Parts: sequence; C-alpha cells; structure tokens
Amino acid sequence: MAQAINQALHQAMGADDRVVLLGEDVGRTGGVFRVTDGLQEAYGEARVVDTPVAESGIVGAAFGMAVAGLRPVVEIQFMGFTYPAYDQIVSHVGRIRNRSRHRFTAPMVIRFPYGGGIGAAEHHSESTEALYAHTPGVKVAVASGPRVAKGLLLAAIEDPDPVIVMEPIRLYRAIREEVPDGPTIVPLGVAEVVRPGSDVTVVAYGSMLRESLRAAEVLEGAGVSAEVIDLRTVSPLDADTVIASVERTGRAVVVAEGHRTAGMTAEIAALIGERALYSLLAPVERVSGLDTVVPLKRAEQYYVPDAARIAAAAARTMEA
Amino acid sequence: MAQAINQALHQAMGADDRVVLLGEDVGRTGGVFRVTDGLQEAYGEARVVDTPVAESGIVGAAFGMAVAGLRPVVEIQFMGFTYPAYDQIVSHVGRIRNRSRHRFTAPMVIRFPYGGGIGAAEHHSESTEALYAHTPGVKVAVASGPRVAKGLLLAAIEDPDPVIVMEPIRLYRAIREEVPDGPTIVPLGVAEVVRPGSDVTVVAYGSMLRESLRAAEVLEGAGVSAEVIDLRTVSPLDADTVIASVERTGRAVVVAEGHRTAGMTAEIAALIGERALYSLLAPVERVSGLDTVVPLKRAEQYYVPDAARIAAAAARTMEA
Amino acid sequence: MQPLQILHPDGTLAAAPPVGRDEARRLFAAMVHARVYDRKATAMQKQGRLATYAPFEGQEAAQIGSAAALRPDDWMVATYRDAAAMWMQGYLWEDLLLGRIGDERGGSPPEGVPVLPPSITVGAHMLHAVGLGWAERLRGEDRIAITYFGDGATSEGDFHEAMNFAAVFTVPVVFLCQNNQYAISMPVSRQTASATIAQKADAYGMPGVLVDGNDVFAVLAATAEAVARARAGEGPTLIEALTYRTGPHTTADDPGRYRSGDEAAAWRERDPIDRLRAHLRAEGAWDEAWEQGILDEAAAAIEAAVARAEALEVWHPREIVDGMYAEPTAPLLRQRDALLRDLGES
Amino acid sequence: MQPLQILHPDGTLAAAPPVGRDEARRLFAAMVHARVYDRKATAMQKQGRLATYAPFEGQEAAQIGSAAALRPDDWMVATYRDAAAMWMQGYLWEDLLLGRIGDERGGSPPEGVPVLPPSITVGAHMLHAVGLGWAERLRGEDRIAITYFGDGATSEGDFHEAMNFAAVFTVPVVFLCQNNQYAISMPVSRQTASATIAQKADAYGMPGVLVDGNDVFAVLAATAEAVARARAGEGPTLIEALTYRTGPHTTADDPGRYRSGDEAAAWRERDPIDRLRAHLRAEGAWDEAWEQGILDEAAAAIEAAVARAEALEVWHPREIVDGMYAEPTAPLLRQRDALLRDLGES
Ligand SMILES: Cc1ncc(C[n+]2csc(CCOP(=O)(O)OP(=O)(O)O)c2C)c(N)n1
Ligand SMILES: Cc1ncc(C[n+]2csc(CCOP(=O)(O)OP(=O)(O)O)c2C)c(N)n1
Ligand SMILES: [Mg+2]
Ligand SMILES: [Mg+2]
Repeated sequence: MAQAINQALHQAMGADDRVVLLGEDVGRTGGVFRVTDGLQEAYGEARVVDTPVAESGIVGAAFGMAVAGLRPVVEIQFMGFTYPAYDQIVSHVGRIRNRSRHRFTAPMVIRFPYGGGIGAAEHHSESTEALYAHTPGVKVAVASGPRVAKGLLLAAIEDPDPVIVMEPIRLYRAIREEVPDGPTIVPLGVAEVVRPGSDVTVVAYGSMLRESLRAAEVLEGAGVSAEVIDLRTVSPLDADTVIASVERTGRAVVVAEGHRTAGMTAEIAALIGERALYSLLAPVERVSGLDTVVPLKRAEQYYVPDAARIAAAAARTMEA
Repeated sequence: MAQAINQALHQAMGADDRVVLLGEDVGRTGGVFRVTDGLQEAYGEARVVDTPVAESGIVGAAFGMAVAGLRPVVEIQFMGFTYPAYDQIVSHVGRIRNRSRHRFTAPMVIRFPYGGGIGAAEHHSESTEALYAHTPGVKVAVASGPRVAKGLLLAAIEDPDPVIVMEPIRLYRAIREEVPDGPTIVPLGVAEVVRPGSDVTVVAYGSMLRESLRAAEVLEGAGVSAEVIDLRTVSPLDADTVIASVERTGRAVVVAEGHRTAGMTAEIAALIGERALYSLLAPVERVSGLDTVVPLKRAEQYYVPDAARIAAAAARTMEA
Repeated sequence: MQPLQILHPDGTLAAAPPVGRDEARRLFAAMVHARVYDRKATAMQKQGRLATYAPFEGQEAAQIGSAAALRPDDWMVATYRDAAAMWMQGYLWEDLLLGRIGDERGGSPPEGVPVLPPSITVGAHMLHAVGLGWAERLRGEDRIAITYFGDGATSEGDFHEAMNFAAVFTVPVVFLCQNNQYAISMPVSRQTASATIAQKADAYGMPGVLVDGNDVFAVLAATAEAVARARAGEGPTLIEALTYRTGPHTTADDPGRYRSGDEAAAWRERDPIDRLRAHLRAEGAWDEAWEQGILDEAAAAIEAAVARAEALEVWHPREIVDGMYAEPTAPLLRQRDALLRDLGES
Repeated sequence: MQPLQILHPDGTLAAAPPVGRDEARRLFAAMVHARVYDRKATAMQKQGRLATYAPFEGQEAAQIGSAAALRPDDWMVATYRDAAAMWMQGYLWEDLLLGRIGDERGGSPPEGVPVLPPSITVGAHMLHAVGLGWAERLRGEDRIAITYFGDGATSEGDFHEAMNFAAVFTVPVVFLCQNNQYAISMPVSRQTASATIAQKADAYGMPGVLVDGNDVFAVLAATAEAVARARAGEGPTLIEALTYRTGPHTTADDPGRYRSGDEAAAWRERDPIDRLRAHLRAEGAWDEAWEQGILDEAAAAIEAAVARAEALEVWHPREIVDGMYAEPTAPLLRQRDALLRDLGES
C-alpha cells in the first residue's frame, strides 16, 4: 500500500506543480514508512519540505499555502500526533470557506498512518476518525488497501475542500493488490459494496475491511451470506448504500477499531435505526475498540477487533 | 447559575487547600462571566492564578500540579478555546493513570462555558462534548442549571480522575433556582428523570434540558406524556436509566446541540437501538445541531435546537 | 532596548520622517477616519446593533502606519481589533460591520482584497500568514504577508511555531505585535517575564524591532524596512509596537477592574492622532477646517457602510449548509431538508 | 556563546571539576552501567524481544551528569531516550524494559520514585514538569523538577508555553535540552534558525546555559547551579547540552540516509565515557580491572532486570479496563464483559 500511495503522490506532483508536500522526515528519509520515498529527489526541497517538529505549525502553514492557491499535502507522522494540530483543523482548516462565504478556501490534504496491529508504542495506534468526522468542513477518507488508498488520495488532492486521508499502518506492507498505473480516482462520499451477500450487512472501512472480509468467509462456511461494505469515506458518510443493503439483509454489524462511545459505530448504528428500523430483524451489532487507551503490544489484540469478533457479532444477529 | 458555580468553588477552596484555580482572567476580573468573582480576594494570587493566554500551557501545567497532589480547577474561557489543549487532554490528562497503572493520577477539573444562544462571535458557541466523550480517561459532565452545576462541579473536584465540566453560556444569568447552601454532590455517571412521563422519552442534557422541558409542556397540551431525562454526565453515560425509560415508553427523542455526525445523539440512539430495539414503536428521533459551523448571531436560531423542534420530533414518534 | 521614535509625543521630530508632507497628511486622514469608525461601532454596540465589539482607539498609528508600508497585493492576516489595518488594505467597513452584526458575509471582502477575515482565536492565524508568504515565495512572486497580533498572543504555542517556521524557511512575513499592554485584564508583565517582546525574535534567529507604536512615522519606517527585507528574500522580522488601547477590551469589559485611571490618562497624552496633528500644525500642514472635512467625509462614508450592512437581509435558512463545502454533502442536504421541514418551509 | 567545558576531549582539565575523585568514579561507573543497558536493549530489540527502542549511546554524560545534580525527591519528566537519567533518579531498568516490551506496567516505577513514565509525545511533557515544580512551590516544599527533551522538541508550541509559564511564575524547574544534533533525520540547523538553543532562554527572561554535553563535569556543574537557583526560589533555567546520538533514532531508523560517517566518527572522538576514563586514568583513579568489574556487575544487574521483566505474565484480558479510572465505569464494565464473552472467557 505504501507504494500505491507513493505512486499517487508522484502522479499528483508531476501533473500539478501547485502540489507540495510537508511533514516531519518526509524528504530526506522518505518518511517513517517510506511513503514519500524518492519524492524530494524528484521534485526538490522546495516542494517536498522537511519541517521542524511542530504539527500545529505544519498544518497552520499548509493552510496558509492552500489559501494562497497551492495544494499542500501534509503528512503527520502518526495519527496520535495530529492532536497538537487539532485547533488548526477544527478552527481554521474546516472553517475558512464558511467564514468567508467561499471567498477563501483551503484545498489541502492531511494524511497520516492510523490504527493498531503492529504493537507500536503508545500514541502510535490511534483510530479517532470519529473526532474528525465530527469536525465540520473537512472530509475524512480511510484507505482499506492499495487501490483505494491511491484513488482516495488522488480524489482528495483534487477536491476543492480539505480532506483528511487515513492510512492503516498495518496495511502499508501487508497488502499486495493490482493497482491501475494511471491516475485513478475513488470518489469521496461513495461507499463500495465489496462483497455482496444477503443475510447480514457488515459495514467497515480502513483496517477493518480486511477483517470483515475474513469474517465473511468464516460466515460463508457457516452458511451465512454476509454483504461487506467499505465506507471509504466516513465524512461525508454514504448512508444510502448502507441503508439499501440493510433493507435487503435486515441485519447489520458495524465495525471500527476506534473507541466505542460516540465513535463511528454509533453514527452508523444510529443511521440504520433512523432509516431502516422497520427492516431490522435484530439489533445492530457494534464491533469496536474499547473506551480505553489502545493497549501496548502485549495486550493490543484484546482491543483491536478481528475477524472472529466480527463473525461472532454477525452470528448473534442471525440468532436474534 | 454563575453564582451557584461560584459558591461551589468557594466551598471547595475553603474546605481543601489543595484546590487551586487557573485560567485566563479568572483572578483580577473574576472571569468573563464573573464565575470566579471574589475568589482571588479570598484565597490569594497563589491559589487563583491569572495565566498567560495559552490553553495547552494551562492544562499541561495543571496536569503536572494534579500529579503532584494538588486539585487544580482550570477554566478555559470558551469551549472553542479548549482545542489548543486537546493534545494535553487526550494524550496525557486522560492517560496518566493507565500509562502508570495507577501509580500517577491527575485528579483535576477543566471547566468552561459552551453552546449557543447568545449570538456570540465565532468559536464562542461550540458544543463538541462528543469529542471529549470519545476521549478515554476523562469524564464529561454537563450542567443543566444552578443546582446541577454546583453538584456536578463539587463531585468533579472530589473525583479521583480528571473531569470536564461544561456550563451552558446561556444559562449563566438566565436561570434562577433554589440551590442548597451546603456542599451538595450530584454523582457523576447518574442520569436524572426530571419529569416522568409515559408516551415518549426525551433524553437531553445541559442547555437542551430546559428546551426539552418546555417541549414536554407543549406536548402535554397535545395530550402526549413526555418523560424527560437529564443525562448530567455524557461520559460515563448512564444508559441504564435511558433504556429503562424507553422500555416503558417505546419512543425516544435524543437531543443535543452539538454537531450531528458522531455526536452524542448518535451514541444515545445507538444504545437504544442496541438494548431496547424490541421496545421501540418508532425510530429514535435525533434532534441536534447541524454538521456546520455554528452560525453567527443572525442565523444562529436555525442551528440550535429549541422546544418546537423537540416537540415536533416527539410528535413524529407518536405518529409512527 | 529603546523604542524607535521619530515623532516625540509633543509632535516635534526626533529624526527625519519617512514620508513627505502629503503622505503625512494622508496618514493623518486615515487615522482620523479609522477613529470615526471605531467610535461609531462602539456606539452601535451600545445600541444593540452590533454583537460585541473590540475597539482599537489609541492604536491607530500602529495599524495605519504599518499598513501604509504595504503594497496593495500583500497578504494581511489580522485580528478582531485590527479593523483599521484591514481597511487600509482594502477590506470594507461594511464587511467589518457585518461580521460584528453576526453575519458570515462579513468574512468575504471584495474579490482581490488579500485580507483574511479577522481572526477571533488568539494565536493560530500567525501561521496562516507564514503559509501565505511561503506560497508566494514558492511561486516566485514577491508578495509578502503581514500578520497582526497582540501581546497576549505571544504566549500561545502557535506564535512560537509561526516564528520558527518563518525563520527556518526564510518566509517573507512581517510579525506586527501591537503590545497594547493588556490581554483582557492581564498586563503584559504577567504575560511574559522578558523585558520586551521584540527580543523574542532572537530565539528564532530573526531581527526584532521595538518601536513607539503611537508614532505613526516610526511604525511606518520600521514596517517599511521589514517589508523590504521580506520582499528581498531576506526573511521575517518581528516588530513590537508599544501602544495602548484607550477603551475596554471589548464592549463587554470593564477596564476599571484591572487598570488605573492614571495609567490611562498618561497614555492619552501620547495619543497618536494628537501627536501627528501637533507635528502637522507646526509644519503648517493642518487646519481645523481640513480636519473637520475629514471627519465629515468619514462620517458620511461610515454611515453609508452601516446602511449597506444593515440593509442586508438575513440569509434564508435554506442557505445554512451552503458555506461548508464547494457543494453541500449528502448528510448536509438531509439536515437542511429536516430543518426546513421543522421550520415549515420545505 | 562558547559551551561550558571542564574536561577537554582528551581528558585534560579546562577548569576544576565540580566533584572529587570518588564521585567522579561513581559518575564513570554509572555511565558505563547505562551503556551496558543501552547495548543490551538494542540487542534485545534486534532479537525481537522489545518493540522499538531509542538508544542513547553517546548521551551518557548529558543524562548521568545532570541527574547527578538532583536530590532523590526531585521530580523528573523525561523522554523515550532518557533511560539513563531516569535510572539515576530511581526508575528501574526492568520497568524501562517492560515499557519497551509493550507492557503498561513499565509505566509504574516503584512507589516514591518521583519520575514519570517516559514521554513518547514530543513536547507536551515539559509542561508537566512545570506543573510539578509549581505545585511544590505552592506547598512550600523545596523539591524541584527537571525535564529532559531534545533539539526537535524545542519546535513544539508546548516548549514555548512551558518556558513562558515557568518564567512568569518563577517555577523551580530545570529545562535540560540534549541537543544531539538530530530529530530523526532533521539536523538542528533545519529545526531552528537560531545559532543555539540556549539563547532561546532570553525570550522568556530566563538564563540559558550552553554546555559541552559530553563533558560530564560541565553538565553536572551547570545543572547543579540551575538546581540551586530553582531550589532557592529564583526560577527556571534552560540548559543546552551539546551531544550526539551515536546510533540510530530508533531501531527502526537508518542514519546512513541522512548523516555522514565522518560526522559520526568525529563525534565518537568526543565520547563521554572515553573522556572521563582518560581523566581518571591520568589521575590514577582508573584501571582496567575496575572497569571490568563495573561491566560485569552491570551485565548481571541488567540480565536480572531482563529476566524479571520477561517473566511477568501478560495481564488477563479482564484487566483491560482497569487502568482508565479509579473504578471502571459502567460502559467499560459492559465492554469488558462483551470482550470476555467474545474470547469465550466470561
Ligand atoms: C485561543 C484563544 N484563547 C482565548 C481567547 C479569548 N481571548 C480573546 S482576546 C484575548 C486577549 C488577547 O490579548 P492580546 O493578544 O494582547 O490582544 P488584544 O486583545 O490586547 O488586542 C483572549 C484571551 C481567544 N479568543 N482565543
Ligand atoms: C508530538 C509528536 N510529534 C512527532 C513525534 C514523532 N517523533 C518521535 S521522536 C521525534 C524527533 C524528536 O527529536 P528530538 O526532540 O531532537 O529528540 P531525540 O529523538 O533526538 O532524542 C519525532 C518527530 C512524536 N513522538 N510526538
Ligand atoms: Mg493586548
Ligand atoms: Mg535530537
């Protein structure tokens, strides 16, 4: 997946010289996960900028660049280090268009690795996309694999509004997939039915898509046909695709590795209850992380949802 | 309500000299809303500290004080200015206990005015409690009037863990209510059935409680008996009280003035769907703010939910 | 550090002024004009026609003098208290008023005016100026950026990050701090333990300049130099303009709670308009009729601006979701429809 | 600014050392001991027994010298790279290892050890030290706080806010910056445009001291003075200790991508342990057997620590919610029950 993202950045920078990259260690070393490898050599230090260690500074300065007409793509080293920039994002990046009634805009991308699964140090396994989905004026895309990662990132760079693009850490090196060579777009705000099914709808995104597909296979073995949806963007959220599916299946499991309370599983479950209540044959099952800090390596597996927990939740909806 | 909070602070500071206040303009002027009026005179500049304009600094330093055994009570001038401190809250205040497996703790309070209704400038009408409810390790209480404000604040100061206490701006001067003179506690994590009813459950808190009670009166006029619950804390959320009520009424309206997506109405609606699905006679109605910036004065009324919208939502549940 | 001074408080010259007589008169007219606006806005707030308002009386020289050093296409990112500077750079009084009335359209200056809507949060906006200036440099343009902020804002982490980025990347930006001695109730001595704000520049390897902020010539000279440096690719400068807000922090504030009448009176002696008037009079470049003419013109212009701002109808609730994205998203459209239904407008 | 130096790189003295011979030997032993730990941890990471590890080789003098200036009850707030300093102040090797193994219990030093778990986020923790020191002052205690951070951390807004609060409120805190020349791949020259980090102190009205960070005597002397100032109620000090990390940023990093072998070799000539050894030898206070004894003792102690850390069983999933609050909340208890049900353990 890292390679697909790298390719997208190459294509975007090659095609449009308004695109500039900023981040900690993105240039000389090509980033902690080598996602920006080779870009500084190709496009120079002026366009691929190694910044001081200051996340608010990176986002705030990139915001100014975007207002001035550039297309900055910011890398924050890990999701846990986006928080010092939260004020810039919520108070300015997401607001300048409304504040100026379209006179000024901030077409920029903020991308970062997120989520658990590699036993990283504290702060390196965050999955708090709900926070950004709750933040007006930004869009939030979550990559679930190389093809989607590339397509979402290119869509984000083209978008006239600020877009956050989240990349599951554990997929950087884990997933191989055919990715179209050319510049492909995955539209923002459109979910994808990745695996059709008829008994239960599994709504997932990002790192949880693969687990959900694995769960679907397990379920198939047990005679349960699961439809798996990749949301691809959590804001705006494509409720129509989810609702249409649940209206057919009558059952739903919603999956996200972030914390539970006021997380994305809450929103999706609430939407289903709102718009498909009379189709529901069983309560919507939420499979999520806990309302705890993500545990360190030795106990992380108790926190991050996996295929087994998703399959078990689906099975419960079948029993109800 | 400002007076009740002031009284609580007086009592806490008088009873326990570990309690110190920090914030912008809290001392000499007694704060923008005069909530801390007279406290610096009473307890001195060392315990009622006018700080530089630096929210991360205030929270981060107070956190250190709490770890050292003091009981800091921080005021952030408006909720919109808590964001520069968000990293301190999510990465440290809410985590030190878990990070050190109880060796170090941060018993501290972060209180601030929130919400709309007075036509304030941008950033002065935020209601993003969902963000803090989604943040592990902190508790989040929301005052709905003088008595509850006092009781929650005193409970928060006594709590062994960090507590955020939110105070609706528009109630500072608007509500008069008998408040017990002595130090009364409103326990954290316990909702209150403020008005019993049998047809529909209205779940609210903070600024929306009064609107919900008004809606209940309107509904009563229309022959609908609404039960109104004041959550009082949104984290931890007292789901049992909500579920018990919905199991009786079969209908629910959940109200919050914050943004809709992944907001508190999502969590409460999801909980009801999860635990009371078979009792539901109608979809849960969510009455919330929009996924927009809170509009400025001239259009604010379109954003902030009011009694009419709550009553209309309840009526819809009756029709279903 | 001694503040740069060109005009003594009594209007006599300490050094040669940076501009000729006509330009000096133009500066005087602008300061008077701005003060008329400020007093009008304060009065309107008292009448309930504006929400809160943050008056800048006393700070006219700092704002007008610095803005006068700019080219019309230079970027400006300023605060709620910097209406005079913003107006100098092309923002309209009526748009400034609209914001204070509580209407988002006040955030939209005429197309081509390179001034962002006033920053309400303290601190964050300085980074925006850094980004704006940086973008121009990357494009090979010689537009620069200026950002205005107060003494209180220097305590925010974003001030530090902005200064550091600007210096590390040699960004063409001017940091113009109006040290008006207070951040709401907090005197600058409790904001920082350093003797001056200007000296903070050294921490970033950037020049820092202290100027008498009530001396329009000194402010103009210092800013012009900083602008020239920036435009020449030599990077940022921090300017500390020592000044005083004569009025309250905002119309909701009572300065009597935290500062003495003596202090305010002493600063009134250093009023920037009086000072320039004394100089112009001594030069034979001022007479009462001329000033009255400015006042009348300003009053008329501002009345017209008020009328235009107040005439604007509140937008229809249908428009509530229109500002968030280039196109409203599906969830927003649903929310709008629900709102219109609730309002009986669908 | 010339860095304070007491020991020349060749081990000769530039000035009188701040400690006698026994204490110098104790410092040497501690540095050697710490290096044994560092190499062991690096090796364990390569064997997959630790998650990532951030080696401190080359920085022993900066950490041991500064920590030696503390009283055992002084607070310490340090980073992922400061194991040597933390150990000097009472944190156990086994707890440091546990954290790296990926076990929260590593964040819990023995009761009474006034050292917070290592900070993984860059910047935020300096404010915690300010709060700790401030609290002691409010209580009338003379405990002080010290905080360790790198050159990169000085770019974060929280560095600025911490320095400013400490100076404004005369907090007894020592800011100990180990300028090891890099923040991951970024050289300090791209982190800040100021010539030194020490000079940043002036922006806060605080003394700033530059010391040769590979000179354990200089570091100790400078820190002792700063600690004395703090303890006497005279407020904070910023110390910049010039040093170098000999190894990679963490075990996941390849320094060959961003720095030259020559540079690393030049710094190796300034190795803090070699330098002190040369001095001790010249004084007749060192012999090979003695050093071998230290090495053996350290190896044994650290093997024992490793064994204890690795012997600790993973906690039961039941305990997953136990760390968040004094008592788990109702939602957490429900989540725990659901987890145990899913694990078939309920
Ligand atoms: C981030 C943030 N924190 C707090 C506030 C509240 N506030 C508004 S103005 C102000 C004081 C600012 O002082 P200064 O920077 O000196 O500017 P002045 O008002 O004196 O022009 C404060 C604390 C804010 N607007 N934004
Ligand atoms: C807030 C935050 N941003 C980014 C990171 C990622 N990161 C870890 S260490 C580091 C470099 C820190 O450099 P420095 O302060 O010089 O300390 P050193 O590692 O050299 O000891 C970075 C950027 C982080 N841990 N926290
Ligand atoms: Mg000020
Ligand atoms: Mg470093």
